[in-house]
Amino acid sequence: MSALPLAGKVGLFFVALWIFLAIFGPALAPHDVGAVVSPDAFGAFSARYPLGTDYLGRDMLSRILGAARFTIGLALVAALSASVTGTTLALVAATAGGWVDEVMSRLMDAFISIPSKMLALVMVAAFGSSVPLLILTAAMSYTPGAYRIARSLAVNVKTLEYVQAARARGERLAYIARAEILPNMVNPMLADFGLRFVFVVLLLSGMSFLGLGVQPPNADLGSLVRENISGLFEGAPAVVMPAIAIATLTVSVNLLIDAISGRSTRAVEN
Amino acid sequence: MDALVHVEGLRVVVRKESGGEVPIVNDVSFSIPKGEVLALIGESGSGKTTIALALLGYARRGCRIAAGSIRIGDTRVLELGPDALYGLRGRKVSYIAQSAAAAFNPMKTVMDQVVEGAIIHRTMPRAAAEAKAVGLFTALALPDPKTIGARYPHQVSGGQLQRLMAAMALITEPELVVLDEPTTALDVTTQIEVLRAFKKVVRERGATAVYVSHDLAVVAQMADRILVLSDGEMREIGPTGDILVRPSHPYTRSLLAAAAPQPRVDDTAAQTTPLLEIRGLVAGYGRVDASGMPEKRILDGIDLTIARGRTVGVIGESGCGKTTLARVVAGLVPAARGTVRFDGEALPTNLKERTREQFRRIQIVFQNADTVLNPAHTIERILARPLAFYHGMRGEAARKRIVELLDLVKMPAALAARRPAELSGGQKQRVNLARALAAKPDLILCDEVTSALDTVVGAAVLDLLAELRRELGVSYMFISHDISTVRAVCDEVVVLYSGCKVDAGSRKALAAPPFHPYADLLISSVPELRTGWLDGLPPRMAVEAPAPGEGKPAAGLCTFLGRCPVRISGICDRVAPPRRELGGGKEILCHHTGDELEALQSAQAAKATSRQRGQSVG
Amino acid sequence: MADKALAGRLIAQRIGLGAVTLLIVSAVIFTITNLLPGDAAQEALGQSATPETVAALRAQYGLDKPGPVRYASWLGGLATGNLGQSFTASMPVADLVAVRLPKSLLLAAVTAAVSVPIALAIGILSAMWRGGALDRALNLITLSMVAVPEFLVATLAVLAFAVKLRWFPALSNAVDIKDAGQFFRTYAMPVLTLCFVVIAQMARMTRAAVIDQLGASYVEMAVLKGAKPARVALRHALPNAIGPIANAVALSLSYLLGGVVIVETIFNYPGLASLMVDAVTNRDMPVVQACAMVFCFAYLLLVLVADLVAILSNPRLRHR
Amino acid sequence: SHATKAHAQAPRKGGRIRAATTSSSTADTLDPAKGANATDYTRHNMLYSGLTQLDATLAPQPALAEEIRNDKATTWTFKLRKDVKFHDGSPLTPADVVYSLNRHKDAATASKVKTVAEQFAEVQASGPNEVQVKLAGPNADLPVILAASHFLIVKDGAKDFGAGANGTGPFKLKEFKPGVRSVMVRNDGYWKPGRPYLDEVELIGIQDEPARINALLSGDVHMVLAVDPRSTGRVKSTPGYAVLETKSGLYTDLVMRQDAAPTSNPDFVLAMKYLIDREQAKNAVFRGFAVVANDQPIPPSHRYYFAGLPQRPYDLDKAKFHLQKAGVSGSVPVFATAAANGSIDMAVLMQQSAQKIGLTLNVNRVPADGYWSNHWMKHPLGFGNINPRTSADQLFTQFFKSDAPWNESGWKNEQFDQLVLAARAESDEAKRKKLYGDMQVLIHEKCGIGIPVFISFLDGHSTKVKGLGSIPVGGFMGYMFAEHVWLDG
Ligand SMILES: Nc1ncnc2c1ncn2[C@@H]1O[C@H](COP(=O)(O)OP(=O)(O)OP(=O)(O)O)[C@@H](O)[C@H]1O
Ligand SMILES: Nc1ncnc2c1ncn2[C@@H]1O[C@H](COP(=O)(O)OP(=O)(O)OP(=O)(O)O)[C@@H](O)[C@H]1O
Ligand SMILES: [Mg+2]
Ligand SMILES: [Mg+2]
Repeated sequence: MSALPLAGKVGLFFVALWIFLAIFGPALAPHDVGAVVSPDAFGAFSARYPLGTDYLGRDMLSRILGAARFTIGLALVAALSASVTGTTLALVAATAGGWVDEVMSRLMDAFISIPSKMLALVMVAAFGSSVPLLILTAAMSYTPGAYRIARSLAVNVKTLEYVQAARARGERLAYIARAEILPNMVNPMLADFGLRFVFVVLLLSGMSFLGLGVQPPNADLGSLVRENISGLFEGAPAVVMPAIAIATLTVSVNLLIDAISGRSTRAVEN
Repeated sequence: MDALVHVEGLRVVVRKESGGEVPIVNDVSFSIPKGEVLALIGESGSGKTTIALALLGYARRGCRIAAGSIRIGDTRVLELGPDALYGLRGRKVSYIAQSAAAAFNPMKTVMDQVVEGAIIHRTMPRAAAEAKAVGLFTALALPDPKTIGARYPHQVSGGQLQRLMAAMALITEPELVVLDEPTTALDVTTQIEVLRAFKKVVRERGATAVYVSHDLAVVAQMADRILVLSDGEMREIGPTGDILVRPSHPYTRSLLAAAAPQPRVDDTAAQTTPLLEIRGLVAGYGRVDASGMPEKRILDGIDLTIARGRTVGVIGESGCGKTTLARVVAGLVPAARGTVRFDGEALPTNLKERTREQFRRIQIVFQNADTVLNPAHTIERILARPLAFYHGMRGEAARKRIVELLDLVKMPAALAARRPAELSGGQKQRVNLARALAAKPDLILCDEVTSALDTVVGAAVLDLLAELRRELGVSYMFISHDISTVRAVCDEVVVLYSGCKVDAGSRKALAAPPFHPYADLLISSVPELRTGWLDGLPPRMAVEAPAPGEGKPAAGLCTFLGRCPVRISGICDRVAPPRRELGGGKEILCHHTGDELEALQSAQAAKATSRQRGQSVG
Repeated sequence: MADKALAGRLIAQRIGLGAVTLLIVSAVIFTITNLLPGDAAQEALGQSATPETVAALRAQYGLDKPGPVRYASWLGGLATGNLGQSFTASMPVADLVAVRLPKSLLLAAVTAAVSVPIALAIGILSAMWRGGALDRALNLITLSMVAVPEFLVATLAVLAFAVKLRWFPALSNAVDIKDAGQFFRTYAMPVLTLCFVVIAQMARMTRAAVIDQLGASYVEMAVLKGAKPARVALRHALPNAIGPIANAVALSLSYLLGGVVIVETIFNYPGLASLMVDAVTNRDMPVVQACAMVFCFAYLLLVLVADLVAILSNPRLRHR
Repeated sequence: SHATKAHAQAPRKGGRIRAATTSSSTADTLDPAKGANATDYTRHNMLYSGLTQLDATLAPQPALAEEIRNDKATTWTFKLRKDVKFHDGSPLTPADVVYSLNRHKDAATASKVKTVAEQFAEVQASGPNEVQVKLAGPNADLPVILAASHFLIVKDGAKDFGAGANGTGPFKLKEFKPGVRSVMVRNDGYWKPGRPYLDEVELIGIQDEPARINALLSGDVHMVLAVDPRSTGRVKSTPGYAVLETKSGLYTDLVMRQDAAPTSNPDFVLAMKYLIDREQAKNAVFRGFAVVANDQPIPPSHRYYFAGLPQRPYDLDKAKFHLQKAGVSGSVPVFATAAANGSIDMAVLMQQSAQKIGLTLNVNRVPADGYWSNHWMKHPLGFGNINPRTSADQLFTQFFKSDAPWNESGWKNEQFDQLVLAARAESDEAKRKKLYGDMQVLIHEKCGIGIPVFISFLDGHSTKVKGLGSIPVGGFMGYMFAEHVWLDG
């Protein structure tokens, strides 16, 4: 880690900070997330309410601390599963080739064209609203994108001669995919994961808005911004703070990823 | 003194992962008078390319020019700022890279890239530059010089690319030209033409040049003076003649000693039970039609047998199908027709049906070492895999074995931790070989194993192969375009020309006529280790290899027809050539009888030798 | 010409596959929508629904028939180019789409015209100076741009440019646009918002693709010819990176048709995305189907174009 | 006789205004019978006129019917105004009225008021310009009921409303793009002399509240519906803009099904009712733009409001007592949705109070999408949202009577049913008021409905818009602003 560039260090710091907050946040929260503690909505920064109060007069600090856990937990799992599933399927498609590839690619194309709102609604309708479901839906709506990118990478790598060498050695497809192809596409996929993470974080609020996932009084960071949006005009911390929270979280995650993959690419280059 | 190039105490280092720096070129000093050609020779990995690049004030990623001074004319290269460097590169000094194929941008026409230097440095308007380029093309004996510029790199043969690169380097009339192994990747017949062309332009333009190579014979033709390197250190420097005749440094002597390869075959070990039997093989690439014939047919009716413990050489120019043949045996390319039998039983031509044992027993050493090693893996991991895969060898045992393997191919164990990109071309090639050896195979398909290596290491590798053969009875298919090596290691030799077996016979048969006309061309193209050999050669008629994609003659006819110096019009271009048995297991595919050919070829040989005697006096 | 033939083959093949994909999509959408609780009749009557009124309305919409039958008849209609009749808006689906589609396309086109060049510029610049200060700055900027929720960007933009400065209208219904100036004022903010969303991905992909090429040895050769970084990047690396870049662009742009609900609602822009969302809410299945088809088609088209660009830009593939 | 307080300066003719409601989708319709939301009501009131019209006190005023007679509140005769012309120039005839009233009974019309129309036993022309309506039973409120926008009068035989609208209203249809906008121009032949004042009205829907406010404050629109209480400060503080509060009978209520555990237990119901902190709901959720309610649906502003009913307090001890009496413990799910204005916040507030007496309320936020068909009245504990009904009778008949189609809590009470019928037949105001009072008490005490507050309608408008007032049916002057307002120069 010492070799991390500055940007990477900054990223690492914030990521660590957020993970810490996600774990211990609720314990540190001065108030209950649902408790209306102040008569006035959109209270400004104050000694009693460091991050002001929200549209109902609830303590913003406590709400953000509560939201961090959901946002990070959900987005991380969802984005990860999207990228992992996408990559795995892509590897299968690329290595197997032929009709397997065809069928999978067509299905993914079809998948991309299904409106995520509809997906979400069906999910809620079919299985009721729950956190695992939220993750599943988010993951499902981002898997095809990951798949497409991963597949194009994999197909390129597959044609390279060291893969031929592995085949001539009699290696199984599984090994070729895992050991020969994957390592040479992991960096771009990491970068892609970074962006997906951002998108999922933002998607969550939309989903909760539809009534899928995090249930009141809890909320994810995006929903905090959304539910307090009318405080924007008086520049209420209730809107600004969660927005900043999202920014620091997502940006730092990407900085960290860039730094890490940057390091390994440099290692490969020279 | 009036030397054009002055290099003092040059030192280049590479940064380690761990942080420290190690020198790859150390305290190198030399100077080149105007109009002279200095050759850098030395084993692979000795720092030749590094020095060459340093002359342009350039160091590869991860490398750094740590100390020393380089003066070209009155420019102090290492003291130039970025902008000044842009001005220097391609203007004062220009570079001809080791592999032309990789050095051309696949997306742009050849002409664009040839004149680019002139455009960048505004030495002349584009139109003028193009005119000049066409002039250079002619001077470099390129086919249809007027139009070749409009082609894309992939539409031009390797040898032609190499010459186009020369044109690219000369377009700005630089004071110094740096040629980095410009012919290593070429086969002899093409190499000759390229060397001729280079020599001609260098002479006419009185250019000053640095010629990097590990092939003494080639250097002997090109250089006025030679600088011998090993491990990034200067060993000696002197006029070509002296170095070749009375080398002072032991390393140089070893180089020379290895230059003319000794025979490494003792027929005692030879058995005759066939290990690999190929019959009537037809194979190729692209879509297969209803009858199972590939769109792009490469190999046509190949018969070939490799007996246990024997080595069969496959020679032929670039693109004739050598690698394809190996790939068929390895199962990477399906056979459209014919059979491949291994150790008595038929070998499934598609990978899925082969047993792991079959995989283990047949190993292929791929040609392009730099693309065949996974850039993401360390050397250790690359070598560990076959050990684990075939022999279930892991942990300490595996690590010990890996060190052994590296040692076998004359590489320091320290390199095990590096990734392929951190190795020189030759080093990669040896890792590539070591990986095959790890499997303890019965048959090794060696595709140009030594062509990227210098004579010393090359010789060492050949010894290794011979040793394995002696002790373990390993058999080889030895693919190469370097006949001298093939002569040295093979019991039998097969000559391919555009996918057809045109000549086959024992090693001895390859020593004296009669040959198939193409084989003859090949053999007489091998550079000899003495100055002036190149100039002594009789000027040949159209020996130009057709660029990829250019039409073969009608099916059935002799494929060599277009280039054959002894073709009989009326027969060769009408009737398919017969396959003639000439006794002693020798066979050729030609209309000429053995005697006719013998007559023709011995006469010609006589002429050549006499002329050269007359020349190389004094 | 070899490339024409090649492109032709590809297109033909893709059209076939595209048809299949569209079929899959329609089937999936149809089944999904049948899973959705409630139907057009219930939604239309809302709070005031009673069993009999619902039943009557169902009969009227033909929802009383079993699913497969409806799907079959829908397909039949599609075959004859008839998208069917909207339940809620008592008019042909084709008409509804005809009103919205051009608007959506226009918005997408304008956004693309603005965002793609910017993204490419950013990507190439940061690739040229990779690891440098500029690279880091651009990276940070693009990241922060995606990191802000879309609706926040939009609302802020309106607040600043419409309410405070009064430069642009807060709404972009894009009805009766007369002159260029008005056109600009109408599209400025929606396009701005969308750029925030799409630029980052394209820029990063471009950067990656170009850097990938900068490692190639012909690039080293160009450097040794004395080419300056700009020339190296633009004349040598970029042409070789076109393929992947085109794909990234295609992916991002495909978002501009279906994914812009938020922008359409906040700016009151009458596009397809919001049409579809409404349709889902009202369970107006013919409309949902039609929109899904359009989006899928657009997506496939973009991908096809991307692949064509990749092929035609590459001489190796062009003349075999 | 008008709804408008601000009648000081003389109205000015001419001008075009743009008004934004909360929604606009392909479901937008020109058929009054199908009217589903504020946007439809507003549009319909511009294009059509009804037999009657409501004033600020929700008292019915004659409109197309210039004279209304009734016999025991069962047989009603409407004398039609003469020389009223439809937009296409054809005169208004009894046939049009008969058709307009009868079509609601036909299921194919998919009328929102089918259930109300069921009571029209017979509708027929009883003279050159007279229409007679015979009711299945007495109903003194018929004139009020007929003022609802669904009962607006359309042309005889009108079926296809996709093509256009032919009404007798103050404005003619110029452009109608579902989900985009509708534009109406002044109908010079309007039967009210001098009305309307405006030349043209453009009606659009903006879902997103902040966007709506921004549109107003950036001058894009002159009026917006449904201002979020939290945005009022911002609007008021911007010079040239004002907020108009309309106190109304709109309420979001806690529905406790009487046919499911645990909500069927009267003590649990009481516990819940005591658990509602109405003041907090009023202040925190609605920022004061609401009136504390008392678990019965008649708002204080209504003429039948029974003031004598003691206010139920927020009383945790009583709540706890009843909860224990009901023997309910552990956790109970409560369903809330964005579709029911404020329900999610109220649910969260109740959750907080419940914690204090050791009851866990699990708030389930469910999609607004499809709420009414999939969740409303389908869970033991959930929320509903009831728009103001013009007549108390209608309200009780549709939502509280045992056989009410939308008896939210599934509450069955004989005494109440009889009271409803009695009141309906009673034409003596005083007696009637008494009967309605008794019903309010019954609901307050026994019904499975908790009504925390009555929510005010909040309109935002440019101060250039004059003549605005309140008609507590809804915002935008009960969706009838168009014929009342004018633009100040
Ligand atoms: N980028 C790099 N990073 C680290 N080490 C390098 C790098 N490039 C080359 N080397 C090392 O520097 C040494 C000299 O490399 P160089 O390419 O100059 O050898 P060479 O004489 O050109 O060999 P060859 O004949 O195989 O081309 C080799 O040992 C190689 O491993
Ligand atoms: N994957 C492929 N698809 C299509 N054509 C190919 C492929 N690989 C090789 N070829 C063509 O097949 C012919 C023979 O190729 P091959 O590599 O066997 O030649 P070679 O004898 O090994 O030449 P070299 O000495 O340069 O390695 C060449 O013309 C080449 O262009
Ligand atoms: Mg080299
Ligand atoms: Mg080869």
